[in-house]
Amino acid sequence: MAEQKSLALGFVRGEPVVEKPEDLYIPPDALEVILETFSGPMDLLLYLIRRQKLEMVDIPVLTITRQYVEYVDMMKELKLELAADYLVMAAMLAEIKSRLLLPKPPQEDDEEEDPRAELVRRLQEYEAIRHGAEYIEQQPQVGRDTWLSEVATDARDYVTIPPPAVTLEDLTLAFSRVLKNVELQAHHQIKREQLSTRARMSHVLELLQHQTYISFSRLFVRSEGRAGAVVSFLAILELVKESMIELSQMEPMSDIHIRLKRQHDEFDPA
Amino acid sequence: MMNSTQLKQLLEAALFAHPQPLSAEQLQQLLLTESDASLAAVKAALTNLQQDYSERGVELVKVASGYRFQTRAELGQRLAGLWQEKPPRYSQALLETLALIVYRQPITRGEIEQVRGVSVSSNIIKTLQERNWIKVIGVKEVPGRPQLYATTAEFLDDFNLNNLEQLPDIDSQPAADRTAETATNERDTLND
Amino acid sequence: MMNSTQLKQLLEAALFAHPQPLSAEQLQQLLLTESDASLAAVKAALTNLQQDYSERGVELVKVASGYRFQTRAELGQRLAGLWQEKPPRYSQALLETLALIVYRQPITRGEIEQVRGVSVSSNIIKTLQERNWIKVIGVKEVPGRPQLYATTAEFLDDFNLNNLEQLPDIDSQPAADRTAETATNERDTLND
Repeated sequence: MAEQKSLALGFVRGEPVVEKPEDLYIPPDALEVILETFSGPMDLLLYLIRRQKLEMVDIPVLTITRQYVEYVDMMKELKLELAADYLVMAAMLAEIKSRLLLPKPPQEDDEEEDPRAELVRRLQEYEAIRHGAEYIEQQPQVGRDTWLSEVATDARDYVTIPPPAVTLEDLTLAFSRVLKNVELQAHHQIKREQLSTRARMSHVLELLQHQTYISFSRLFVRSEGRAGAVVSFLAILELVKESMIELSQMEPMSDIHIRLKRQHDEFDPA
Repeated sequence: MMNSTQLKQLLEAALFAHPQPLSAEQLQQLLLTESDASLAAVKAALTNLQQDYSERGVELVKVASGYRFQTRAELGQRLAGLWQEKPPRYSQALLETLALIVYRQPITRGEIEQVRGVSVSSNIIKTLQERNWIKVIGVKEVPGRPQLYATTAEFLDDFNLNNLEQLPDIDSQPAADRTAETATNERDTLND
Repeated sequence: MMNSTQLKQLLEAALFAHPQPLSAEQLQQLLLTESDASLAAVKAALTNLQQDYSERGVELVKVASGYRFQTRAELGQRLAGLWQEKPPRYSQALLETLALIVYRQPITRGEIEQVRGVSVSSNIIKTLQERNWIKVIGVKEVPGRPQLYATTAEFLDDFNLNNLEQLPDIDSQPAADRTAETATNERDTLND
């Protein structure tokens, strides 16, 4: 400040206070650029304080307010967009100033807060955040200071996506869902055979994929016992009923043959 | 003039970070001035780097468009684990179709559709066939001669079953008289 | 059991090839079986690798979400020549907003505006969210229920941090009692 060439208007804590900072005498378009570099009223305020090398807690509110208002007026002239936010701060400064200028009423309560305290707190918090922003900015950044390795690899060629796993539970749940659905729409029915019958039906049809006829007796295996015989019998009846197979017998009491039903039957219909 | 360690570090970093291969000429042009290092110095440094990485998990190879780092071929299979995805899940429609084929085989597509009330997409049937869980075991002698689906031995294997009877019996049709009703419907169908 | 050279090669290749950082646990789970190497062996190999790369153009660093190879920060300026695009430069307003979210999280937009004395542009929040540096982690139970912002692991990763504590402290302010003393001075000045 000592080398300031402008006229000192007064002294604050032994320092000359100048009417306008030197950098105010710059062409308006350049000024606009400078003013736009302030990220907000707190930034401007902090700049005004720091420029005079003042301690945060020593804010000469009168001086600072005047300087601040000068800047804001210029911003208004230049129609900078942020003016509204700056006006709020100007009003706050004006309020502090007027409270400071009011004679202090005699009172026992010494605890009354300095009107500047709130402003000081805000400035301190803002300055702390400014430091934080600086620290973040200085951190080595991916894409600016460091780059991640992007090494070619053939590993992806070896990736195989396993087919979805299905559990027995998934299956039974799905079937229960279907059954519930069917019950809701009563006109659809699904037949009531046991799974063993249905499985035997598939088995019979499969056998008939490989041979034209199978003998009826072949479907009754002694080791399966009575239950097995019942299942086979039900399966055959069901297959006949669903017109998937047909039975033929050359003569009474002879073995019955099973074959796939054909649409154009060269046999006599049963 | 850059010393050879600095030059090597710079080239190494560039080749690791750049997604495409870079030739010695490109490296020289993009990263260095004439006074930093000559093209010959760049080439020497690259050879040197190739040696440094001869025994490591990545190697510096020269391909058509330049140099690049790549993972060693022997490691490819193991590294696949990094990109291994969780198996997708099958849709409800697929599971219900499979369940119907399991519990009501042999069954036609039309019958599945009738029970589920919606059409069965060909994709579902295709998926189930590709997994070898179902197969066509014949046709039903009704108009259109639709194919009959049943489960395969592989289905049993995949679900750890010896036979279909081991599946839990789910039959929610309680009343016996419903059978009669069904029979009537069935006869109607047959008469179509 | 893998020998330590094999293990190191595998981890090295994985970390070079994988686009995101990987933790020791992930490396173990994705690449190895229990019989290959223990987690302790993986960690030892990683430390070993960090030493191997301490003098090279790339280094193995540990950030919030795991280990990754990256080019040395000192080479940044020179390497920038590899890319056409200049790295983005962020405005003071964006950096202050980010700093508030970093240092004062969880924080609402209103609280950010309170400290900065200016409204926060939606663009800034959008940019920070698009970079995946911040996220909404809830709402503050005050009238209007404003959203609360916090930083993400990706923020830490992108700024080469393991955790937020690695950033310098901003709250070591001089003693508050100086305010009272100053107040007296100010009044004196005003009386001049």
